[in-house]
Amino acid sequence: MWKYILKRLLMMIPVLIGVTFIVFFIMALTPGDPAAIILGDQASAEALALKRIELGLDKPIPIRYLNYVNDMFHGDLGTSYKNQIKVWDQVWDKFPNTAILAVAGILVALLIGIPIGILSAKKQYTFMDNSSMVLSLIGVSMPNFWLGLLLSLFFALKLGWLPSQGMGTGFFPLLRSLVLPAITLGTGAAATVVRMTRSSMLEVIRQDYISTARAKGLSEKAVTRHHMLKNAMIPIVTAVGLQFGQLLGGAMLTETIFSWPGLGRLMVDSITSKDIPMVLGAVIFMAVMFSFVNLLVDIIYAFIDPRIKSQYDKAGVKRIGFRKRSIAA
Amino acid sequence: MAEKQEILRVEHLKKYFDTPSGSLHAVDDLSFSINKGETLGVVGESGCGKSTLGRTILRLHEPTSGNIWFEGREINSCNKREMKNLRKHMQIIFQDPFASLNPRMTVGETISESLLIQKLVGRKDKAKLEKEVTELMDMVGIAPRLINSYPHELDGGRRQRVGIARVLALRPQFIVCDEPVSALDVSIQAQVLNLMQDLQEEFGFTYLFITHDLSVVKHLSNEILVMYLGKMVEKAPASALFANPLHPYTQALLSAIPVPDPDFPVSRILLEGELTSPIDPKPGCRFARRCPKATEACLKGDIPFIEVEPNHFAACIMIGKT
Amino acid sequence: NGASEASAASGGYKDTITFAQGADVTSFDPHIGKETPAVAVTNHIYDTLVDIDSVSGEVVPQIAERWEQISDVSYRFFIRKGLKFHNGEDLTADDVKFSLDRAIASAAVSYIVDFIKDVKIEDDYTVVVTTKAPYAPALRNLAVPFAAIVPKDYVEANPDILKTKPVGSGPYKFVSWAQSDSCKLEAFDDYYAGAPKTKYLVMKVIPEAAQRTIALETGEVDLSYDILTSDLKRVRENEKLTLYEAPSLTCFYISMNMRKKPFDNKLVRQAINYAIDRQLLVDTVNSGTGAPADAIIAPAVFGYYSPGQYDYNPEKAKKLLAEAGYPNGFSCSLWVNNNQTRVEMCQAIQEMLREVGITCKIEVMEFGAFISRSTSGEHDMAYFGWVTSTKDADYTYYSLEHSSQQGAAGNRTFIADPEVDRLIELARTNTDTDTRREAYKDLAILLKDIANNAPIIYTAITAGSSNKVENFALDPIGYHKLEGVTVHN
Amino acid sequence: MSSGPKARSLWKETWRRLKKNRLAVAGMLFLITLVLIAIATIVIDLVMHNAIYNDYVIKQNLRLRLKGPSPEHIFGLDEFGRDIFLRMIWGIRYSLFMGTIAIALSTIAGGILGAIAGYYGKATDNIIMRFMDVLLAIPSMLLATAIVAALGTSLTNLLLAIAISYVPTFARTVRASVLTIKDQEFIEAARALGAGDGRIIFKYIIPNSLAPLIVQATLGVAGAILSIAGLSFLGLGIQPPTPEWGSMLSSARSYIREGWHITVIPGLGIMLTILALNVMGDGLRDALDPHLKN
Amino acid sequence: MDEPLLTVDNLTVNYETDDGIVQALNGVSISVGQGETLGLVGETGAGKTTLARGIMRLVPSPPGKIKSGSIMFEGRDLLKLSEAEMRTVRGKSVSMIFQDPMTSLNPILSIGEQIQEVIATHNRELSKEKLRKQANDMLELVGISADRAHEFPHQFSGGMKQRVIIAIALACNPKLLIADEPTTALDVTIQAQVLDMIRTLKEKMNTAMLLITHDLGVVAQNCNRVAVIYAGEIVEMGTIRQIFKNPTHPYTIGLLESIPSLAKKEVHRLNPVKGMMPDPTNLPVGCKFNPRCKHAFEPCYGKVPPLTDIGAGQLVRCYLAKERG
Ligand SMILES: Nc1ncnc2c1ncn2[C@@H]1O[C@H](COP(=O)(O)OP(=O)(O)OP(=O)(O)O)[C@@H](O)[C@H]1O
Ligand SMILES: Nc1ncnc2c1ncn2[C@@H]1O[C@H](COP(=O)(O)OP(=O)(O)OP(=O)(O)O)[C@@H](O)[C@H]1O
Ligand SMILES: [Mg+2]
Ligand SMILES: [Mg+2]
Repeated sequence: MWKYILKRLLMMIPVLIGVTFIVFFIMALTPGDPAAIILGDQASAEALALKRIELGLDKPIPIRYLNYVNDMFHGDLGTSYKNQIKVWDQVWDKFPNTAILAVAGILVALLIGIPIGILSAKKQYTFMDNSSMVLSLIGVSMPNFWLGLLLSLFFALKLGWLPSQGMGTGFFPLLRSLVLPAITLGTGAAATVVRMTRSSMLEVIRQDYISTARAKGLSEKAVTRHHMLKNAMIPIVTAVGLQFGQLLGGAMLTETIFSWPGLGRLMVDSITSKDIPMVLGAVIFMAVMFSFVNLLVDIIYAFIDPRIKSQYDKAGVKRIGFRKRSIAA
Repeated sequence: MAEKQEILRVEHLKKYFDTPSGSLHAVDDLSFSINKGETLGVVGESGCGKSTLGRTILRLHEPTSGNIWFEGREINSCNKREMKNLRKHMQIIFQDPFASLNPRMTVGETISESLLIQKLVGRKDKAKLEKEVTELMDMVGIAPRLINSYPHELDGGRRQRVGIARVLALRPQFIVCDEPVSALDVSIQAQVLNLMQDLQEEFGFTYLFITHDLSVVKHLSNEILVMYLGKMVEKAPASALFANPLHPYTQALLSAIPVPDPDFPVSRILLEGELTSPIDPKPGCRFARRCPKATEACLKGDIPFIEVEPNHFAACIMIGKT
Repeated sequence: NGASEASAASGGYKDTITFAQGADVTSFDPHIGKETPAVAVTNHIYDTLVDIDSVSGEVVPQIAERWEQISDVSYRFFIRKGLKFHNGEDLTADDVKFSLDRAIASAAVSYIVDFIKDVKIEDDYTVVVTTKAPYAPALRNLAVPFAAIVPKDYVEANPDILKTKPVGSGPYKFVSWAQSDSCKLEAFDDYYAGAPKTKYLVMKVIPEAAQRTIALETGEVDLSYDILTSDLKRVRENEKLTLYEAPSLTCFYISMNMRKKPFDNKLVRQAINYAIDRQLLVDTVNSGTGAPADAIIAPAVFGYYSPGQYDYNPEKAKKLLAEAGYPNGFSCSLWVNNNQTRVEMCQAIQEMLREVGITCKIEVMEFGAFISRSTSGEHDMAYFGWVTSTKDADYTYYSLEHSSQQGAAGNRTFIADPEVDRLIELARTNTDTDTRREAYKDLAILLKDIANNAPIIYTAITAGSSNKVENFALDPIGYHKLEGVTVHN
Repeated sequence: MSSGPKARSLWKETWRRLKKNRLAVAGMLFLITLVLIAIATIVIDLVMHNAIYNDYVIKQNLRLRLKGPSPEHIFGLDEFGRDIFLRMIWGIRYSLFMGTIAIALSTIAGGILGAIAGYYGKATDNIIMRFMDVLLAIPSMLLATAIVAALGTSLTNLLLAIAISYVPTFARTVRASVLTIKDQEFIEAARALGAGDGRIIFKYIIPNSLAPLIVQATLGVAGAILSIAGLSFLGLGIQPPTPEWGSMLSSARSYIREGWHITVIPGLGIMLTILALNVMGDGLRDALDPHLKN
Repeated sequence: MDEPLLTVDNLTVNYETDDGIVQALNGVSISVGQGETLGLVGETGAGKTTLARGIMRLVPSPPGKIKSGSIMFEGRDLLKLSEAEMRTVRGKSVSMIFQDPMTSLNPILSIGEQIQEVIATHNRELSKEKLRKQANDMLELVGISADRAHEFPHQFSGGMKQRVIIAIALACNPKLLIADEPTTALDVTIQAQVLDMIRTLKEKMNTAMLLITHDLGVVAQNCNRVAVIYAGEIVEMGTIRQIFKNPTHPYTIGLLESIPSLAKKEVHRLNPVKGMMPDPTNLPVGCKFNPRCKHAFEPCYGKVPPLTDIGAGQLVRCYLAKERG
């Protein structure tokens, strides 16, 4: 198991290098001159030229990339073009905020998604099934930013229950300020969780061991809790792992709407100002976060499913990267 | 029986699979031959390498080592095109009649695939194609109205008939039958077995008939090969094998078969344990751990496959000793 | 956080003012962070030699107690004695020289101080600033926040320190910064003009404009800058809130690239000017705030002269186009950076141009790309906004209309007109106010005819606050001083 | 298991099952209506040389901006005084078709990559899938944002960005189904008959992996429409005055409190479309599923 | 014989599906005596599993529906019990083994837990320690070392899994064991082991058994009596010798002639029943076997022939039974 985890962690390195490669080249090919961004529209041509040299922008792109990777391995993610502060410091500062938001979003998704999914599966093809599916789908169907605005208009402005923006300090203020962004972020994922829960419950319900459990004389509640849910969890966990990526993407919008000081906003700001080192830093962190979540998913698997655990124990890395099943939307 | 003519010869055939936990000896050093128009039955427990043997002979798996001659031709050295030609003469019928049919193709399409792939009928020649297909369907006993049906609309017996028709289209000389009836119900199973027998008589097919059910091969085969964990343990003409099984495994196998006759004397040799893993097997007799007659000696060195009686081979060093 | 500490305040006043703005401080180093959102905060941390009174627009003392003009090209400044930086060090002539030199060396802000030839220290509390040539707006430039005075020793020990741990001599000292979220300042008790009335100043970043208004309405913030135009009415009519509005120093205009066809043709440029209904834009897209522009500098700026607006006359525009050889109009592009209001403005202009037959495609781009690509002259037309931060016409005319400033520095119409150059230089080097005014008047009339830029709108500067906020005054420049402001409980 | 003579193709059978799912049928009808309207508008534009487009859809009337619904303008007017109803109608082609085209592109690219990776396995698989892992490690919205920011905002760039960001999802789906299909006996049967790789991939593997792909694509289109709207919010979507729903919603958001119609109409438009795609996708999944297991 | 342990009378079960109503059981009546083994044979889709599930009241619903009939077990009609009462019967008085050992065990619970679960359900007062001990004893009884109780199903081979399932089924000493094709998925040598074990245990505990299979060989060697089911109807029922030595219904005869057997002397050709099972949504009128029967004559197409006793309790559902038997 430990060996497996270690191997997975090592596998992340090439993936991350790939990520930096792609993002670096996308950003480097962007029209627009970072020097002009730093110095603003009134800088002289000489100043711009000097700045470019200072930033190493006079060198060919591949060399710049190699330098970047080299620095990265020395723990240096560079300095922001925009405010000349170490990227690492800024990203590290924002990272927990996004993590909190994303985890809260996932929790919302699970809290909404799993009960509805179970209900839906147990009452397949009934009115209950249909209406709960539609209800949960409405969440995923609304553009994230619109939902956020509506929520804050209603709950913050109209009812005055919750803050409309910002991240509170201290436990309860934080919790209060987390509610609306987490709902905004989580409802999208909720629909996927509902869907996965429903279909994997349906799958499990058909299994012989459920019949066996019933034949033992177990009550329906015990059958559901003991035999169905845990088995049905496996694909749900997968879905959650993948949703996490979607969620990180959605964080860009949610964080902007709710002035949440996270990586997503940092990303948006940096992309629009072509702050390459910042973008790279933020993307790397998000990718790491995503990879960790997927590793976590695989570890959780092992706890849920002993077959997988023994697979890890035996084979070390056989399946790397992400899960087989993937879900859009 | 007329003069015997060898159609397939297999020598020292090995097929090992690389698995995460080690090298899996699925087929380990098999040698035998089959005569034209005859049936060689291959029996053994699940996982002993029967299917692998069949597939390796057809080069659906590349053998790890060993040689296969088909009509005097070494087929391991054939290139792609030669292999494609050879496939006209060597075919396979699979166990699971549902899994072996493309669910997105109708009965007609499935059967014509054979003709089209091997270019026995031109793609343009719709009329001829249809004629051939209906003829084949008739031969295997599928009503012509089913020509546009999809596999999921057919029952198991009919599906297997489609599988047979697909092979029959090529009129191959040699057919590997990989448990063709084990997924079918008894009455259907008998129908299909009869069909296969009829076709053999009509076209002179040679069968390598894989099964785990000894009673099925008994009335079909000329010779029977018993496998255990990738190894041959016994080979004999059918009647000799049933009359006088030599290897302890064969004996146990025979005794375990439930006979549909309440008066049949049951003298069961109950084996302890089950088939073990074929991954990196230890030297010596692979059956030794379950064998009621095993001794220390069985675990040492290779066990020779010896001709105990004329044409009756067995791989057991204890034969005659107890 | 700030708001929660409010209850601790005494005398019915809160101890914290919380204000919201759309973007974060880019850098606390005054010689780097020159964007309005940055200055809105750092303005309270640093002082400059002199200041401009937000009401009268006159130059008034700040660090320099008084000054004298020794010659056409040199000024002597007498520094207040006993001034302290937030870290306890004394502010002396050394710091002034160091700071001005540092500003000149900073690529980001040097344009504002590079008229200076050198800074000489006469004694601990006297410096002499010599300019390269006679330069009329010198004092106003020195009042710009990017000419801030910073502590020499502190900065020399670590040149990057101001970016995150600023120390100045202003009314508030830096406490903490949660990047892209908020920052907190605390009153500086030793401030020469007396400590500010409210103990803490908290700036909150709320990028989404609609959310800023909501935060104001829910009381999450006391003060919010740049109210969304569509929210102005709402704030004005809300009896718990006060709306502040003032003409700004900003003009929005369309620059036409005179190097490209058909904008090399004066008639075309004039036609475009005639085709735009400025009043309608003000009334609708801008919700009635601001005013139609007739020149590229705002009325509050020294040197402003109204040459008279191009009236809205599509028929005339069509006629001019026909005269110029484009009876069926033409196609072109209009560039704008990705700012919602600006894009909306361009969309409306796009439609107005379509009515006189000009098909123009809007290309929205990110600010960096917008600046650098328009600098190299790739654009046909581009929509810009310009703040005359010094409140002196030279700042704008020199950058935007002088032939030496083509491309890089701001002349994005690529105008190179000897008469224009002459008038700009005349006003720049002459210190006589009347002569300067006269020159700028001629210039305004001339530029209206050349029509290289189509001035569109003078925006208003807006802010909203809760009624509990007292003594808040807008500064047309866009960043407001809060040291006198108090908030009722 | 029925053994009757009724020759029903799998697609017909799927349709028969789908028909039973009222929700899915409603979704499908909604989408078909949208498509028909979109086609009608395209034809109208061709016939009338964009007259309606120029004179109503993008024509502004600033003096009437933000006016609420009235008999002449059933959905009211937007922030430039344009008729929201007409803009919605004319915008279908952008919202729906762009999502569809983007997903079609990534389905093809991802499908081919996934099929190759799954079919050939070993090194090929490794190279392709490691590359996909890299793409997948970057959240798709983020990737799309970076690409549009880099290439600039244009219709094609937007399509490309969305398409690229969805490629790994499709590659994975197809690879997974190819992996399960390629070891099935009917593939081996075809190989035993002497069928070549091409024939096996195109006649055997692709038709059989189509079902999950179709479901995935349907849901993908929904995701793409949302992504486009999200990009609009960031100012990287389709540029004005094109009446794309996402950009309509995003530019209307400053006026969210001016009148309900201005955001609710485009918002509902997007929502219903995505809802329709989702229920249809779910319906298809249910309808297609049983066959592969039976 | 005294009162049988289980008497199923006229049980009718339908599945209401998209394709129509599947008439899975059409008035099935069987009985199992104390300690007796009744074999139930028939082809795929004949309704064997439905009958087993019906007795347990575990017919999946929807789509399944028990239309009519009664199931008398120890003097009570199981169909009239409440769901809670029924739960006390399941696993305790009547237990069931499903066909496929690979999927009948929950993959994520250890086998020990799965055995304990059934014991705990029916003996709520037992301490944890006692539970564990009982479960381990059960495991040892089926020949698996108690040390392996904490292991998971995937760590066992098919035969061992089936033995675990048997341990679960017998853990509460049921009166009746319903075994639905318990060895179909296993190899012959393993099948022999498992069947042998079931037989020994059931004799030891005096458990009656309903053994469902399609393998006549298994029936011949394990049962006292046999019922042959065809298209949801019992077509013939009798003692093992009656059925094998004097098969009377044409279907039973056909079935016996279909199987290649080691016992028979060289037969060159098998002699199977022609045709296939009828479509269960559209069963033939009259005798359900009439399309495949070579003796079918007019009455066979009219009313369903009754089960007639042709002597010594051998029941046959055929108009020609008397003459042929
Ligand atoms: N492609 C493969 N890769 C790895 N191992 C394989 C592969 N195919 C078969 N094996 C292994 O080889 C051994 C022999 O398998 P094979 O399918 O030939 O057995 P079999 O005798 O046909 O069994 P059955 O009766 O279950 O069909 C088994 O242990 C199996 O797990
Ligand atoms: N859940 C279900 N829904 C619909 N029809 C069903 C269902 N379960 C069984 N049937 C149908 O009921 C009939 C009897 O099925 P049953 O499973 O009892 O047969 P069986 O004799 O156990 O067959 P097998 O030997 O294949 O296990 C069949 O026609 C089958 O298709
Ligand atoms: Mg096999
Ligand atoms: Mg069954």
